[in-house]
Amino acid sequence: MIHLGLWLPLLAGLVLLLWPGLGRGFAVLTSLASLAVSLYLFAEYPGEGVAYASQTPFLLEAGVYYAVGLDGAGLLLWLAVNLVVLLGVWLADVPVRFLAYTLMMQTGLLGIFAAQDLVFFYFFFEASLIPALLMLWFYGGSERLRAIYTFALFTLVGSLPMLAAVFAVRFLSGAESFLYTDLAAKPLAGPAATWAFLGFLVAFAVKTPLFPLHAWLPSFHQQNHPSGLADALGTLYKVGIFAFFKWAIPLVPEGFREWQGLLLFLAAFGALYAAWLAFSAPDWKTLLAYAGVSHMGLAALGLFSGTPEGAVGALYLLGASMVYSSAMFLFVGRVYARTGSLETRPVRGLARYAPGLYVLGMFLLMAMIGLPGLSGFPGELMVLLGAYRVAPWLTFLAFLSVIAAAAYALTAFQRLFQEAPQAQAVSDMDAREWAFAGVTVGVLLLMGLYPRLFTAYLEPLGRALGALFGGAS
Amino acid sequence: MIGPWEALALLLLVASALAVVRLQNAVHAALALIANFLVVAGVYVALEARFVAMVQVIVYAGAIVVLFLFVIMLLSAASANVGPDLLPRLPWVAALGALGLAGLLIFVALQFSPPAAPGSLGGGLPQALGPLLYDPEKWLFALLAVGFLLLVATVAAVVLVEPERILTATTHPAHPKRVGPPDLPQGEKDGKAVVK
Amino acid sequence: MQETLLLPLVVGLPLLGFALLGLWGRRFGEPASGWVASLLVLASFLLGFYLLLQGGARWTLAEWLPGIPFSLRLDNLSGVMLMVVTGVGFLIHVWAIGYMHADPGYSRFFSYFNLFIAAMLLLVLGDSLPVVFIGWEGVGLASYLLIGFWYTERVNADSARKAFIVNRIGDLGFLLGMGLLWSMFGTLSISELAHKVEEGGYSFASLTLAGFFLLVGAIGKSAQVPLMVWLPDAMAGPTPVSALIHAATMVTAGVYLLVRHAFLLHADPFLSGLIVAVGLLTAIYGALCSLGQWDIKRIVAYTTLSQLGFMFVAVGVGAYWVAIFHIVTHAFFKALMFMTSGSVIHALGGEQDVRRMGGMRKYLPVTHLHGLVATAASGGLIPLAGFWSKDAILAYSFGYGPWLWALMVIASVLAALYSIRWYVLVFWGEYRGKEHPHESPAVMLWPNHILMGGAMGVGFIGLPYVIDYENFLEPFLVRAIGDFPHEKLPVLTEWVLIVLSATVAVLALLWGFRFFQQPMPDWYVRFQSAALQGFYVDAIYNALLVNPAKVLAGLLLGGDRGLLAGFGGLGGLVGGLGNLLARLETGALRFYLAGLLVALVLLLAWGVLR
Amino acid sequence: MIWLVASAIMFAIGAYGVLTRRTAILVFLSIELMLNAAALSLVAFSNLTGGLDAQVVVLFIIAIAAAEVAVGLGLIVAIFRRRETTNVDELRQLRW
Repeated sequence: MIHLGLWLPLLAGLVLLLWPGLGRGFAVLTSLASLAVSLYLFAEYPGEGVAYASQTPFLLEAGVYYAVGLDGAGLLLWLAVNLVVLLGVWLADVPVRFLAYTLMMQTGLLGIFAAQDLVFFYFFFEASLIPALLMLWFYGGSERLRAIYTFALFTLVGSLPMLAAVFAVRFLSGAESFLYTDLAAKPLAGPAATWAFLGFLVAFAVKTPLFPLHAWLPSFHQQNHPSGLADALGTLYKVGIFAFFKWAIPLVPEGFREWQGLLLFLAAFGALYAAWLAFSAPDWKTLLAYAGVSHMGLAALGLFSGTPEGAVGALYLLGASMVYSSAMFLFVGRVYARTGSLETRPVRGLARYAPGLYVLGMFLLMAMIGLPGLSGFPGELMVLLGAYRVAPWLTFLAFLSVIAAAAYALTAFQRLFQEAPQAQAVSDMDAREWAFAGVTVGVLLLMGLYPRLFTAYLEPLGRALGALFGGAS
Repeated sequence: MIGPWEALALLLLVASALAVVRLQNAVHAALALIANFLVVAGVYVALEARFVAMVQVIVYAGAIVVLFLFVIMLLSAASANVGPDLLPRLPWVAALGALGLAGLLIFVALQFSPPAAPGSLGGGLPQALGPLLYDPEKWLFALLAVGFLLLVATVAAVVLVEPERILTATTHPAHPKRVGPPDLPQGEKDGKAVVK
Repeated sequence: MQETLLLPLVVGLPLLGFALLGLWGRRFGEPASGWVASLLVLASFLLGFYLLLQGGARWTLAEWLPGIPFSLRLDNLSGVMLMVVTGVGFLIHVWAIGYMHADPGYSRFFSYFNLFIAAMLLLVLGDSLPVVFIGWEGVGLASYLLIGFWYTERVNADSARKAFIVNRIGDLGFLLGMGLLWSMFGTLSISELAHKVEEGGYSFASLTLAGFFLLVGAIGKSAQVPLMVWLPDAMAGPTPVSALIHAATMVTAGVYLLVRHAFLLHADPFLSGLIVAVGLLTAIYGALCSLGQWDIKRIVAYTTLSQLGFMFVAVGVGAYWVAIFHIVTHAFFKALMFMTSGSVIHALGGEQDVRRMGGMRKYLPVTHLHGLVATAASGGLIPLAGFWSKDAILAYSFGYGPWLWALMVIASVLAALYSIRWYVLVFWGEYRGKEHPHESPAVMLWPNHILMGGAMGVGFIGLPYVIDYENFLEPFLVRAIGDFPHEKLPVLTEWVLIVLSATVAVLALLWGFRFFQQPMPDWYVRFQSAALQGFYVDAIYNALLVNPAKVLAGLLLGGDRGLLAGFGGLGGLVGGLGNLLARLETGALRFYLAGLLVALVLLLAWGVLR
Repeated sequence: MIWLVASAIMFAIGAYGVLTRRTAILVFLSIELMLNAAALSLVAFSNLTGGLDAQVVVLFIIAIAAAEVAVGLGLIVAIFRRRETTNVDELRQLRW
């Protein structure tokens, strides 16, 4: 079942590339199927540990296995990815080939969360880049070349040290294979640990994105297709938190301890910095890009605190932000379809014409700035509780961003929807958008009001991480 | 240990070599090269390499340098230093480098200690070289390869000098006859580009 | 106290109203959606009252977040608040049915209104700090939505945004307080915290800090100095909003939060002193500002500020039940005052400037009666509700220190003055406007009748002990807050204080009644122009904080692009090196050969000389 | 031994020629000189050690030199036809 869930999107993507005539309906159907699979896996999950594990030797001599399986975090993120892809495929007005790339990238993302072998993780981590680059290349804006360079360079420059680290954790620690279980059994120690962690750090910080390696993100989002689908996938691709949590920290705990202070500071500072800066963002995509950096800064703060609450909060915030940020990107894509521009400055006053859109935007925005009761809050709270125990001052610094978040989000929102309309009348949501809105708002509320549904599965993971660091409850 | 003949040969060698690189008239330089080669051939004889000496005279002095002379005449390039000199300070570098190189090589050469009892060379006669040259265990395949190389070189020389004629001669008669500049691909000439 | 699912239902009913009206409000239309909303609040009130009679209730969802339950608790303290919120809330809902008549956003308004009630109930009933926080930010959201209800006007949208952002500063305090308490005690359940604080075994300084963080939160929500700037602007919302949210309920949430956490505060002289200082400053600042306003709603808004300051002082001096008492009386008379203003605005077709009012006692006799009672209660006329709660605060202040009592008397004199100023400007003199005033419909008058009754009579639930009439409220609340004993003032002192404060109030009211009917003297005009601007606090904040922050945001954006350019610079370094090396590629054959020769010599030399 | 020295001197003179001559033909001529110097050293070694293999190699050198001259001169002629010059300083299109 897990193999089906993992490879089905890729297969569907290839089919769609070969027979574009199948169209959007086909893509939606396969996404639905993927989501159904992941829901099934979620329902059947035993509650703890890696489930649905399966491993086959791939390069036995080198100790590489095709090994997949899902733990609580993987499941949560699988759900998020499948949901967002479904929403995106359903909503975004893009060519069929774009949809095919989307589906192909979906497999890469799912693979990142399911891989139980470090080499395969690396494979999926890098493979997801290809569709992302293709989307930017074929459907990007007029200055996409620069964005592509920046994106590819940041990613690839990050990847090479990571590859070195991948080999280091296997061969310098004397582990039997690249399997997670083998590697985690023998954490790397000594000076090598510092450097190996640095290798992971560079790659994962780019993908978190962690200040100051977030610099590729704004141009990436600005130049991507205005439908927001590529941006949504880019948001899903921000797997740094997960990668730190699943691989870097357990495999090289000693190296992590070396870097912890710096990482906490970068995370906290980045959270505030990006939120502050988002206030003067010239367009919505830039704004959302910085907002994402800010949220990931908070999540990173929680994770790097090394406390169980912090880790649970970070993962939850990651999953939640995948949904709300992606939905937000798709949402502004719909705004773009109506107004033809995404600049924040001119006052548009759309609320009068499109009250439905206004309400949806309000929900998304409030989830984004962490309003309690919506999906952003539980994660932020847990992050706060965890981080405060370790670094109260940095927590204070980071959480100043909740004020800044209110400022940037509401200011931009006011210009877009409120005040006297200065733009032409636009239509309100159509049936397709209503369906999107219904599902999105439902998920936001569910994640906000009953987080237990997911945190129950994250808790054991958080405790395990806490135990790694001397286990304060 | 240096006899008079040897001293003379050495003197001639160096003088003719210098003449090769310094004479302003290219024809004179080529002639100096012939002289140099002939002296070398003489040295070969003295060093018990008679077959090689003979080949040196026939092929090198006789054929190759004559070819040079022929080309010099063909291109009317007798005067040596025509056209711009972009690197006026290079001769100094070259002189210093050459001096250094010579010094080092001589230094190395003088450190060479020959074996006490050298084997017999058989006077370097074909009888001695033949078995080596045609021995499949030794040089036979190299010989064949060099033969092939010569063949290719001949073809290459012809193609380089007369590319168009070769093309015309080897094109199958069924194709339309080539006209126009040779470096345009066929399709473009016959196709739309010409219509315009 | 029983576990019961009825308790979440108390919160759920208004929430249901929010969902119903939000989704299908237009189908309900007017006035059905107004009545649906009102009746749901009434149902909530009745259900809450029933549960309170049962002796309270609780409801817990054990594992909501890891280690954090989702728990609600209805005890006497939250019960009183529940009664106020739903009771007064219901009346204001009904009143709004008339006031919002023919507004294009009629059903949207009631949907937001119900959302507010639900969030406020969650805030009041929550027994776990995150749950309280849900309500805490929920009321902030509702307030944001309602202030910006007529969002097509830029001013309204700006005010709403300002309110939300300033509130967020307080929320940050709340959040950090949760972080600190969690790191100290490992729990965020309020009842558990109370036990753990009693047990001891923690650093006292940390506890002070935790209290301080919560205080910051309370200051933000209750618009105390220095975060008071949002409340006057919040008057941009429709008048029912001002009455319900920005007078009767939401702004008192900060006070409620502090009272709820009395166990953190009562033993800490630093925090108590701070709270007293904040409250006193706010009481006087609000009163002075109110005396300079011309907009009828801003006048009342500043009076609210001042009254909230009184409540903070009560908390600071340790008179927790008195603070709640004042919340109750204030809810009645301030809601009445706002709705009277609203009725006047309604009668004048939206006019809000008191300079174009006056003489309303002839045109709107019933509303005039309401206004008179509201003024008297607010001004502290014995024996109306406002007098008893304010007198209790004064008495406790005397226990804290006679100097505080003296300052509070000044504040209450100012309170009497601003109340009478409002009354005089609106109802006396000659009518200065052009609209033809008309009395409000019954649906707006009846809620005011009831509130008027409350403003007159509700004071009798908490009479001072020297009066031989049972004080119902104090023992009732102390059961929930915890008993923090005070020395009771001697009977004689108490009587003297009562008489003094009653006399002072009457004198101030009388003097003000005459003073504000005459033309203003020069010194008052000068004072007024400063007070009108709120003593320039907004301008100072803008110059010192807001604008630099905005400019910095722009600079940071430029800096961030520079960051990318910096990374580009790293790439450029490589490129530059490449360019430098590429210049070696001259294409000149002899140049290359010279290199070859030099290299050959060097290599040979290295080999030979090694 | 003396012939090794002679070979070294000739090789250096040839190198000097390669660098100083600007006409392609004369550069080529100097290269021939260097080749010859190398051949001379081989023959000298053969004499010193008494092995015939070195002489065989000299034969190959001569043969290959012939091939090289054929192609090289062909190139020079072709270049001259197109560019009207054989000055190596003017022929510098192979650059960045």
